[in-house]
Amino acid sequence: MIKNADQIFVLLQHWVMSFFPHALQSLVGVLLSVVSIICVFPALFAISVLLERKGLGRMQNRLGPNRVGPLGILQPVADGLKSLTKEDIVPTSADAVVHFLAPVFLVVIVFMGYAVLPMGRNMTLVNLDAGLLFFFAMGASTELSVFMAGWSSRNKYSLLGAMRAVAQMISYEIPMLLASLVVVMMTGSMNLGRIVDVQNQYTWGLPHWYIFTPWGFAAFLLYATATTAESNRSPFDLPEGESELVAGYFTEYSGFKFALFFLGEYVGMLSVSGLGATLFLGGWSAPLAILNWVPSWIWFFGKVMLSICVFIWLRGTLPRLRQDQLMNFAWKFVLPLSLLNLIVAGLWRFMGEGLTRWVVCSAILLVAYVVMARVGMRKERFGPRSYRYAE
Amino acid sequence: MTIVFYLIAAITIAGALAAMLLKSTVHCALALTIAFAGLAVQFLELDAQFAGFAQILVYIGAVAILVVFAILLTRGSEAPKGGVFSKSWPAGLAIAAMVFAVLGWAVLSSTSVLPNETAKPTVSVLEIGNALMGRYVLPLEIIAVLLTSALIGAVIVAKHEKGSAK
Amino acid sequence: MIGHVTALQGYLLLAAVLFAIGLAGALTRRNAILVLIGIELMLNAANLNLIAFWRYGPHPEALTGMMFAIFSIAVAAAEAAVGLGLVIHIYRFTQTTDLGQMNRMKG
Amino acid sequence: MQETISIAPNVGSSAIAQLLWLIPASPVLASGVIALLKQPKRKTAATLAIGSLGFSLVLALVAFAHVLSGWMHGVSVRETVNFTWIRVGTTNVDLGWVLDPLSVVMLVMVCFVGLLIFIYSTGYMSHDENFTRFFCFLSLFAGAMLGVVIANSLLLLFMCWELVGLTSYLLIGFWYQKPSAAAAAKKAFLTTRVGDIFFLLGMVWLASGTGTLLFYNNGGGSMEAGALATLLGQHAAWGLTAAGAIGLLIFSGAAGKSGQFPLHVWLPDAMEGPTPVSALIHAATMVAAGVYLVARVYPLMAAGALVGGSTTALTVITWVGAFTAVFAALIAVAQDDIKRILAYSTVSQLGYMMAGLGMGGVAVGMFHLITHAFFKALLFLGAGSVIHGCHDEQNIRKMGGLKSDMLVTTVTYTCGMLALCGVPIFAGFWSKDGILEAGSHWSVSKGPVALLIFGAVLTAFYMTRQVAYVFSGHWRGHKPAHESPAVMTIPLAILAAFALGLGLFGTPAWPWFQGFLNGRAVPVEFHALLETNVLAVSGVSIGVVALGILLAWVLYIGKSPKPEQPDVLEKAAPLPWTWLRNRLYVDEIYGATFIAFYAWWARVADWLDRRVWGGAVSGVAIVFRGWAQVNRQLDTNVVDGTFDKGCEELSTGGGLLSRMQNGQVQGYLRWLALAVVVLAAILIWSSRA
Repeated sequence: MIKNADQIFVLLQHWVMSFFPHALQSLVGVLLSVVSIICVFPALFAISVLLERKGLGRMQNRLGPNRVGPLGILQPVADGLKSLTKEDIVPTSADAVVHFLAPVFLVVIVFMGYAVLPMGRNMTLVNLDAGLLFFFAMGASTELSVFMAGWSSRNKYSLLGAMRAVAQMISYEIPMLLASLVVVMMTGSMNLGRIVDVQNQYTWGLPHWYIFTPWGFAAFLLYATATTAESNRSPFDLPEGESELVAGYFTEYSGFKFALFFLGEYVGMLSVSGLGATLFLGGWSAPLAILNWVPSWIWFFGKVMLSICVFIWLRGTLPRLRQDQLMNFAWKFVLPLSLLNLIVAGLWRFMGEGLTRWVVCSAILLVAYVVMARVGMRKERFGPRSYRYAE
Repeated sequence: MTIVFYLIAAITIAGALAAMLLKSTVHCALALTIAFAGLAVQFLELDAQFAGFAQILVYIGAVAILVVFAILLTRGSEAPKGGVFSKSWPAGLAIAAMVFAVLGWAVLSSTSVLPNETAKPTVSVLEIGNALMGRYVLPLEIIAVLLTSALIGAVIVAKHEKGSAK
Repeated sequence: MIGHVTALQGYLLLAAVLFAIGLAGALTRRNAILVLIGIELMLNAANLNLIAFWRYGPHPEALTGMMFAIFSIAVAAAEAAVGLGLVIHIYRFTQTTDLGQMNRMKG
Repeated sequence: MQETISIAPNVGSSAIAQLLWLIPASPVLASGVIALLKQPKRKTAATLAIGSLGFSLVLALVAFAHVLSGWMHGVSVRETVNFTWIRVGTTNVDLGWVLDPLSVVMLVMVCFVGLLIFIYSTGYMSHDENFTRFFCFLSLFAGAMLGVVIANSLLLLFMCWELVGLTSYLLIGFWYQKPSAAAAAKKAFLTTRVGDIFFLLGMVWLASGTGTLLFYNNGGGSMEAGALATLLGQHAAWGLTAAGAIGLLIFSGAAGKSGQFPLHVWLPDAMEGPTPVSALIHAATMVAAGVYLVARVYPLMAAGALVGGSTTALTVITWVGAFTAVFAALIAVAQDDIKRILAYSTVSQLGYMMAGLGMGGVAVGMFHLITHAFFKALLFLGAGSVIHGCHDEQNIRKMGGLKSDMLVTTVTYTCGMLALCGVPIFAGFWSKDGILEAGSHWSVSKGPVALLIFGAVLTAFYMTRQVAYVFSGHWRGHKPAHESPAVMTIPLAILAAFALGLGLFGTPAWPWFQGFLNGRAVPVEFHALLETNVLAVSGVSIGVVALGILLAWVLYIGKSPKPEQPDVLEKAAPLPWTWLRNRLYVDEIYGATFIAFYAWWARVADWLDRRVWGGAVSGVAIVFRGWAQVNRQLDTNVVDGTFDKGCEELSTGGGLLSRMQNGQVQGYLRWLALAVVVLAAILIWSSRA
């Protein structure tokens, strides 16, 4: 019974495929899963938007949207309708083709990222051998669409915003890769399904999630910071800094294209947190051995919503970083730590079982963290402000 | 010759031609990314997954962005004063045509030599890892050194001198 | 004519076309960056050749073609970075990226 | 390459043999030292010369004693000391000296006579200003002559032979201020040179034939049996064997030096030199060298002769000798100059010696040579003191009646004259008798003996004529003569004694000299004198001499006719007298033939040289100048022209190329692509199936 609940979607898929001639069956199967992804994740998008506005409100001692539907639950539907009906203004001097293509390109690329994520037990759309590499390839392409958006609107602010966003995304891409690389190194394969299977073992009832290892925990933290920056969220949301750059690279967008950008951003956030879950939180594996009866996909979506809440929480609490602080933080703190983490993972691998490697690795990481924080960051904090005027 | 190959080939060639012929340099850069993407798909067609994803990651992710940055930094995006093409473009074109003719001739005339169809090789990332760390460890180290030096070199070349005007 | 061509020859021809286009661009465009783009295209054509020969070659398991392609991608990236850095530097001095004017190195 | 002289003394050569080389060396050394002296150093020069020759005489006597003692013990001593002079390629040129009866006799004779003449010439040359130079040449001559005597190698002999020739030239031409003396010296030197050429040919032939020039070399020498056998094997021209031919060639060298028939012309003219020179060179020693040479080479000539028989070489020598004897004697009869008569007499006596050698062998010839040396030296020195006395008057028709003023000279001179004519008991008689006796036994023909007998008559006749002119009658000169000082008369006396006593050593009764030379023991047997043949020959010779003296006595003694009056014989036979007076026109004949030919040939050579060679050379010069001209033309416009044009082409080409480097990157790329295309096309095209 439990097994059926777990494999409910797979069975559904096979049931539908059975109606079609053999030749088409594989095609139909793939189409079905694609359609399901395209439906599920925008729904999650709506929920997370709502959650964010309600959460932020709560954090700021205010109610948040409660006019539409009971407790404001239908607010996302209202937003969606609004963006659809709003007039789509394209600046005359803008480069029409590129202007139109930018959001489309962004959304397509982001959705393609989901092909490799294992949503549940054997519920991955395409079980690629180099799945992680595919995911990062897609991640890398999003910067280009951001640039296209910023440049095509021929608006100085949007261009500046785009430049900043691209620079930020490139800078944090490397730490993200290196953090995930640690996991690949330990499991020995880039196949996400394989990574989840390795984590899906239990000793004394506790799962083998990578987050419970020193290098895993450090990698998860680095991954978290990198991904928040990667999706221009919260402390790193300089490109959309309303106060200076109006709305960053999508200022000249309005109507549905603006909604698309919004959708792209949130779906990107979801996919990134989904990857984080698979790499460090054991994907669809249950937190405790005894909870195994619960269907796997529930665990996956639960972990995703949990990380979304963390994103929202971060947005509510942390102040926005300055551009140079942001870059220094990336190149002089996160990157070295992730490199060190690689070495520590190597050490962990070749030191035999037992407590010693726990102590040694965690000691190294803690010492490095303290030293880097104290030494690296001090002179950055309160230096005199230096102004450079635009020519 | 599968239909997919023709389709993708057409897209890649279109992208490449656009990259070379468009007036606006940024459009050229974007067309270039299309050509890169087409190539990546061709790699996947040839069952070289790792190479395909690497192509996307490196070229579309990094090189395209780099090109675009270079264009913006050198104000290439504004309309260029003189003509887009150099004065002696027919000569260049003729030579390119000749090169293509020679290459085409070589390919077509060597039907006997080339190997025939072979089974689809299944390549796992593990094998690639072993190969990289085993047989090709020296090239890997050299590439590492090369990339670092290129990195440092590019930075030195492109950074503002401290006192210089702009 | 295309009909009886083998799969490998198809890819080789495609690579030849791309190479020719890249070369044409490199030879005719005035803007230095576009010349670099042409060169990138030519390098990619070469990569395609490598992978094609690897795929249809006698020993695919030896991975030589693929390795070569990967290494050449890395090298091309480094080359692009340095090339563009140079162009930016030249621009800073001569305020132009037009190749016609960059002839101070003439003999 | 440092030349090493390795002395290879024969086993058992005695001490004196080792030191034999000192005999010629000391006079030569003396002449060297004298040459360095200044002219006024007369006394030292004289003492040095006489001292060195004295020392040589002592050594010669020791050597003589050594050989004599050897001979007494029945051993014919022959000790040779040979050494390698130089090494030419692989062949060694050996020299060496020999000590045997022949050489030791000559050594003693030359040293003794030389010494006497040296002493005599100190007096004779006392008032001459080139005194030291004279003595330097004299001792050099003595050294060379001694070298000839002891030489064991034909080459060493030839070297000393040439040195003797040189010194004779120097001494004849001693008073070089007189043109006639200089001409006479030159004539002497040249005619002996003609002889020497044949001598050289013979020597070279001998060397190539036998491989060595040493006479005696423990069996290996050229005069020993082995070499002679090889030479006999080879046949030369006109039926002569190689040995015979070589012998004749060497004889012609000797003929040149000893004044035999064709080459005798220089000897009478050589009287231009001072009298001691004539005495030493043209009486005793140098002329004797030729005879000694023939004696030394006698085995070569006699090779192949049957017992008692004769080879063609010996017959030739005999005939030449005999003819010269008569020929010279005839001319001597018609001469007026005291020294010229003696000169011709020497030529005639040398003819006798050659004939003696030819017919009788070495001993006969040598005995006559030794005796002749003494009395001819005596005669010349006597003539010298006469000339000295008569204040350098040489024409006998202007002298006369000197027996009252120069008693010692007269007595010694008549002794010499009697010895020369062959009056019994005197030396001349025994030696000449030996020759005639040998001649009578001569198997080939009786002709030479007849000639020699007729010659003996003539000799006796002209000698008594001379004595009559000089000593009998009354003094026809314008200043009264005076006797020569003691230093000149003493050597005369000594020589006179020898002229008397020397004959005894060779008489048929006790032929010691012949035995000594041939290495035979000689018992004393008086009955030998009485042998029919010997008796007959001595009887004939006594008769002949008496006939000659009687004739001359009758014609000339006491008459001392006026100088301008024609000679008695001239009145009797004017035509032959003028022939004989003019020396049978031999000089004129030579003048007409050789000298004329030589002058003509000189003109031809000159013409050839100027026209033919000169023309060729100037022709070549012209050709070269023309070639140089062509070269210059070629160089200026062809070579330079092309070179300059070539440079222009190059620079224009360079210009083209540099235009290609115009800094346009795409230009380079275009060329690059083009090159790639071309290369690829070639590659594909060439490698198509």
